[in-house]
Amino acid sequence: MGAIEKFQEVLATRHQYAQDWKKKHNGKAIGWLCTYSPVEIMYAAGMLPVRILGSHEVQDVTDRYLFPTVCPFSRDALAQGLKGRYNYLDVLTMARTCSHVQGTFDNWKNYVPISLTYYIWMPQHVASRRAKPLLVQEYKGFVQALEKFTGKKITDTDLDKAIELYNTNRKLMKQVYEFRKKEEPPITGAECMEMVVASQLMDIAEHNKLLEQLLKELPNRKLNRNVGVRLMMVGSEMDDIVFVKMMETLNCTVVIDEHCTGSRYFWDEVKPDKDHLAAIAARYVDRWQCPAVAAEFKPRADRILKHAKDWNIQGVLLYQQKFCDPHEFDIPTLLKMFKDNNIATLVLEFDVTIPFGQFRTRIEAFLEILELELV
Amino acid sequence: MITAGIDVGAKTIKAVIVKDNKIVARSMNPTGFEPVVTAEKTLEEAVKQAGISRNDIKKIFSTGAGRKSIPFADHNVTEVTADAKGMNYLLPSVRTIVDIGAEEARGISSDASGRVLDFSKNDKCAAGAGAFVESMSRALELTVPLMIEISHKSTKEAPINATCAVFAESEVVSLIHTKIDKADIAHAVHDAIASRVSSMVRRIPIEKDVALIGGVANNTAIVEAMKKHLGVEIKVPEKPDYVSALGAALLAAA
Amino acid sequence: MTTEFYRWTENTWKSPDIDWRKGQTITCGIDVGSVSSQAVILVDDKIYAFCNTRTGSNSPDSADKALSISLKDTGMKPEDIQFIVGTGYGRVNIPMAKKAITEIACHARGANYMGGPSVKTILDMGGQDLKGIHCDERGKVTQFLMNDKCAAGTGRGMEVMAELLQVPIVDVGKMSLDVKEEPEPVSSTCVIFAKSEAIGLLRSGWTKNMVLAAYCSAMAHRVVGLLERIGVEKEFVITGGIAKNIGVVSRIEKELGLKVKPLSPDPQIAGGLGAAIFAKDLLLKSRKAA
Amino acid sequence: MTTVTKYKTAPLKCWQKGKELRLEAYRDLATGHEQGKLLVLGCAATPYGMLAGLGDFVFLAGEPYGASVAADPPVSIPAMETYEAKGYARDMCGYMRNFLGTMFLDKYYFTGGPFPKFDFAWSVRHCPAGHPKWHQIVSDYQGIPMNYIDDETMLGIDGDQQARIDYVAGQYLDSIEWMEKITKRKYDDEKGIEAMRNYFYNEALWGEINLLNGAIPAPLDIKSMFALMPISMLRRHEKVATEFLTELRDELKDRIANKIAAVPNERYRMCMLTPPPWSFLKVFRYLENYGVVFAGTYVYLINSGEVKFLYDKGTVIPATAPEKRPGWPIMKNREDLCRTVARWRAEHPFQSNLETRKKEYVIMFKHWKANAYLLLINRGCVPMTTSMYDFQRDLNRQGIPTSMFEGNFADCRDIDETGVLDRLETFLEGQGIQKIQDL
Repeated sequence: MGAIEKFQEVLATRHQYAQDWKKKHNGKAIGWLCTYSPVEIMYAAGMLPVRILGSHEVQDVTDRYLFPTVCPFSRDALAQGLKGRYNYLDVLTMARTCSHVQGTFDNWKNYVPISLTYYIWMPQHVASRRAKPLLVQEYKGFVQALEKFTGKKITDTDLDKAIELYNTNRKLMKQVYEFRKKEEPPITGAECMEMVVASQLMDIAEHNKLLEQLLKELPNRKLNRNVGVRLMMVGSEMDDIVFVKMMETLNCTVVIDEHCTGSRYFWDEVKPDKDHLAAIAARYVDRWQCPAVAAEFKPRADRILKHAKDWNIQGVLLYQQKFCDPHEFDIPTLLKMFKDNNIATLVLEFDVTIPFGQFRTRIEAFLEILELELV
Repeated sequence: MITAGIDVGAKTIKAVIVKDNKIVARSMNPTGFEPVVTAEKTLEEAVKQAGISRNDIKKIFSTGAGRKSIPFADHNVTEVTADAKGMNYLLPSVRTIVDIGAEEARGISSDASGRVLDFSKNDKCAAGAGAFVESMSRALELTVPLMIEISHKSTKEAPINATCAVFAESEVVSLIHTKIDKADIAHAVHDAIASRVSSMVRRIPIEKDVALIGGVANNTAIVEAMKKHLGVEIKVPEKPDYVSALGAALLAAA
Repeated sequence: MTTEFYRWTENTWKSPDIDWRKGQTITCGIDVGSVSSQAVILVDDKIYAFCNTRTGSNSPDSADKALSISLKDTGMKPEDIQFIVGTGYGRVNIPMAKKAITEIACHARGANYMGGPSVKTILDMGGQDLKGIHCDERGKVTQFLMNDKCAAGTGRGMEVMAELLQVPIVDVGKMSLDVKEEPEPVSSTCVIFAKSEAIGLLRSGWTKNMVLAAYCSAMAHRVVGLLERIGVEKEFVITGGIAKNIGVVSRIEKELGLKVKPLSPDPQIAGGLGAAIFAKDLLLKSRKAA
Repeated sequence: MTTVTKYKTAPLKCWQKGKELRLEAYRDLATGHEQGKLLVLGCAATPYGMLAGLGDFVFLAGEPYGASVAADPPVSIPAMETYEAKGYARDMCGYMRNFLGTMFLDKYYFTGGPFPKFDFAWSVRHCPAGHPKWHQIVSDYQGIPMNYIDDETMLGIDGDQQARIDYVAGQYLDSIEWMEKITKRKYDDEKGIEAMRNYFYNEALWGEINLLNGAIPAPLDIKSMFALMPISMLRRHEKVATEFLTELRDELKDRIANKIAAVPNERYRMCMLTPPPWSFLKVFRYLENYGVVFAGTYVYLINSGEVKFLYDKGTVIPATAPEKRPGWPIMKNREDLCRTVARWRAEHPFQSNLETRKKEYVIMFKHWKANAYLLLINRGCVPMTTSMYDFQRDLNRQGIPTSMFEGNFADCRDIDETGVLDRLETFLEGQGIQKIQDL
């Protein structure tokens, strides 16, 4: 079975995968809600870190917990908990970020059975020199809580191993992204998204093996499809793979992305340091920031523009989860930046489920702007 | 003692006359543009039906959206209070009432005596109300009864993601354009409403028995869908559209 | 039998002075929208015939209907048409079309043909969509914005009003301007709520004209809101059914402080016309290739 | 038929003076520069007294300004539409949209004149993503420097509390250096400490004033409370605020002693958790027809006010200034100042976590002798609404009736007024409360 097929299989059977992992390793699973949660520490604790995501189905169970203008992702994620689909989780954690997903965490804590919840008080003033020392302290508390829960000490060797594995994972995924620079990328945007989402659900060691296999496959992988317009996807949380697949049937290919089930999640590596927690803290304070954390627009904008140029894109799909105010803050700035650089943009707003007909029309019209030449 | 209740709704006006705790007459007319005239007419019809004279009526209570516009009413009560009272008379075992009118839906939780404990309503959105069915039936080019009928024959799930009635209408149109079976679309429409309504009703504690009232309660497809979404049996009293008027009449007797 | 007030008059037109048999290129654009469908036949680069009819609940039939009406007593048969492009909601379901192009590109191209190269901003007010479109002097789209979430301020909403007030939709605009003073716009353009709001106003003694005025200005205001998000560049045209509603158009002009450039022969065929022009481009391209 | 007790009532003596003080603060912003004062933009939770170390200044908190604009739809609507035309989303902070709208229009609400150009923006990040990003937009637009403190320490949540206080104190210390750099002024520790002493003292005074409304009949109606609150929100570092708030407190005590009511036919008491929809204050007048009086709203008890909750006793008392608290140092230099501010913030009810907050809501309900809570699902503020349903369930579980409606505290277009009034009528009917005239 090809690596990508394996990723797809894990995505389709994610809950089964986690439960099998628990049996096989006689271990515990820890669910995390935001990409600022330090997966390295969870893994070092001998647990399977599982990112909690939605299922993109119409649901009517969250309205009594989350008010109407909470972002659909936070809503969909909570729905999974309320429906008992994550009952196998032993621990729930989240690093402090936005109020929307905070609502998911708080309600999960109160209304979904779970053995332990731990809230990591991520400092939000990441530009301040005071942030790192504090985050180290916060991590110490997290480590103690996990040690107490598992009854197993988290040693430096454990942390070394975890950091090593996650850094490898990041390196390998970046190598895969390199292939997307080719004129005919051997991997589609949807497949890449499947790869990254899988990395948030799987045992990272296993995911690394699959990445090595994928990197062997890619050089002679042929997709009998028309590349069409080279697109970049920029925005908030986004794991609606069905949508990306639909989009890529319309004569375009997503060749690079900037969102939290893509590059923004994994791009930065941990710089090893004898103080392991300090090294991890540095990674999350200096990482590619989500607008929910960093107040400043520019650093993110600059990194996005560099990617856009390096991957030689023709257009940008700029999207947000409906009601995601942190991203709504950045969008006007980003729009201006792309305009100043003559990069066409299409803005879309995502909900738990989306009206395919209308989105299809918007995307086709957008692609026509880029490709339809008049005689 | 004889009392009357008048429910002035967005679409129809209903009157119920109660004599010594027994229903003796019911009548209904489309609201039209002159609710007062229609209310007068509707009450007169009920009076005839009951074989009494207007002066025999000791008290008249009005309810419904236009409850305050009825000059000959002695007093007015909100639909929520009236629903709870009327329901308690018809089916005393009911603790949760779902009332779906033309433009408004409510969830009401009441005690054994028919007193309101808590309620929720849909905010500024007709998606979870009767009007939704009608605009969809137009998009489907079917009469409402036919739409209900075929909806029961549906075999496949069809997605209607939009919550706004008109927006959903365009989804229905594009579903039609993508050749999805009308039966499945009709089913999806009812499912969409039920999903909206149960979402709203879940804001109050849902205790058995649960009853569905209001004009839409005559729509068997919605009753089915509501069962599915709330996961409970749903009772529908006979003449579900008269419950508010009945409650008002009973309150007038109290 | 109740009269359906929302029904606007379906129309068809034929050029008296073109002999299509002499044409080098005979192409056609079919626009199957959510409410109306148009077929436009282009002979060389002149409009030869078009029709404007109501969309049924199935695209292929609506497309057939539009095409056959426009071909009626021209002697032209579908197979005489050398290239057909489909557009609009139903574009993916038009069997006889060789290619589908979105209504956004087609409206811009059609507006450019009717309004000339100076047209830079197009407002398409269709059955369920509102589109603000920017294009260059060749009618190529450079940017567009669409309403989502709700169909407020679209043709469909206007139909509901006409039906509610029992006013033939073609008279709505005229009547809405026949008021002593401009009333406050209705607070909600959402069709369902505007409807109950309108009923309330009528009950409180407003005349039909005043209600229509209030609704038209609310609609104009919403549309201008959309336009301001993408900016209005001269010259500015309106396509789609509502373009024929003087009540809305004049209020949009007032809010923007800008005159709308009229489109002839018919602003409602812009999509179909644009499709027919694209069809011609594609036909010539394929001939070159051959 | 219910009989309605009639209390005597009288207008507030210090009302005019209060109104003056409030407008003065806003007007100073227009003339501040001519008076050689620094103009600083911040938010309601900024410990702006610290700015005094730089010399005279005028401080604007974006929230009360946004609220003032929002309360005036003819100004608010065009402002918000201008903001939306710039591509900003309609579902973001309602206060911010009104603020930015008038900034883009260059129309300062209180004078109609040009919008003030600030020297810098300095705020705390008590609203996730919100205020620093809001100020980032202003900073880009006006070309002014900005800085902020992440002070949302939420004591009681997992982790090392002391480290968080160090983190916050450290940021304050850094930002003083930063201010010296950007203003090229020397920071006078003494002045900063003095102003913060006033700040703490007045904040406690405002808290005490809120608590006085626990008396039956309530001496102060909520609309007056809202109107006077900006004095404490914008000027609590000044002695004039001390004078006024003392006068107000004493007058209220006097009203209580003489049973002078804010609402003469008071017979049903309610309280709120959040600000009201500012364009819809008439809802309170409407409810007075039912004999409903609002004793207060939790948010202004702990925002621009401070009180001390005795959780074990289930009671609440006025707060004492930090330096008077056992074990707290007397502030001598900027280090002391920053540590005190950080610790004061950390232990302030403003920072209470969810579970503690639930306790506080119940305590206030009892203290205000209320019959029900009015809850607002506020489309204009995510953080204030995130846990609203959870709060509602918790209150109901303890037998506290709640009436909830959806709206927006700063966007009149988001409120269905008739719908809300209908809801309230229905709720009160369920509570056996009818319009007075119907009795």
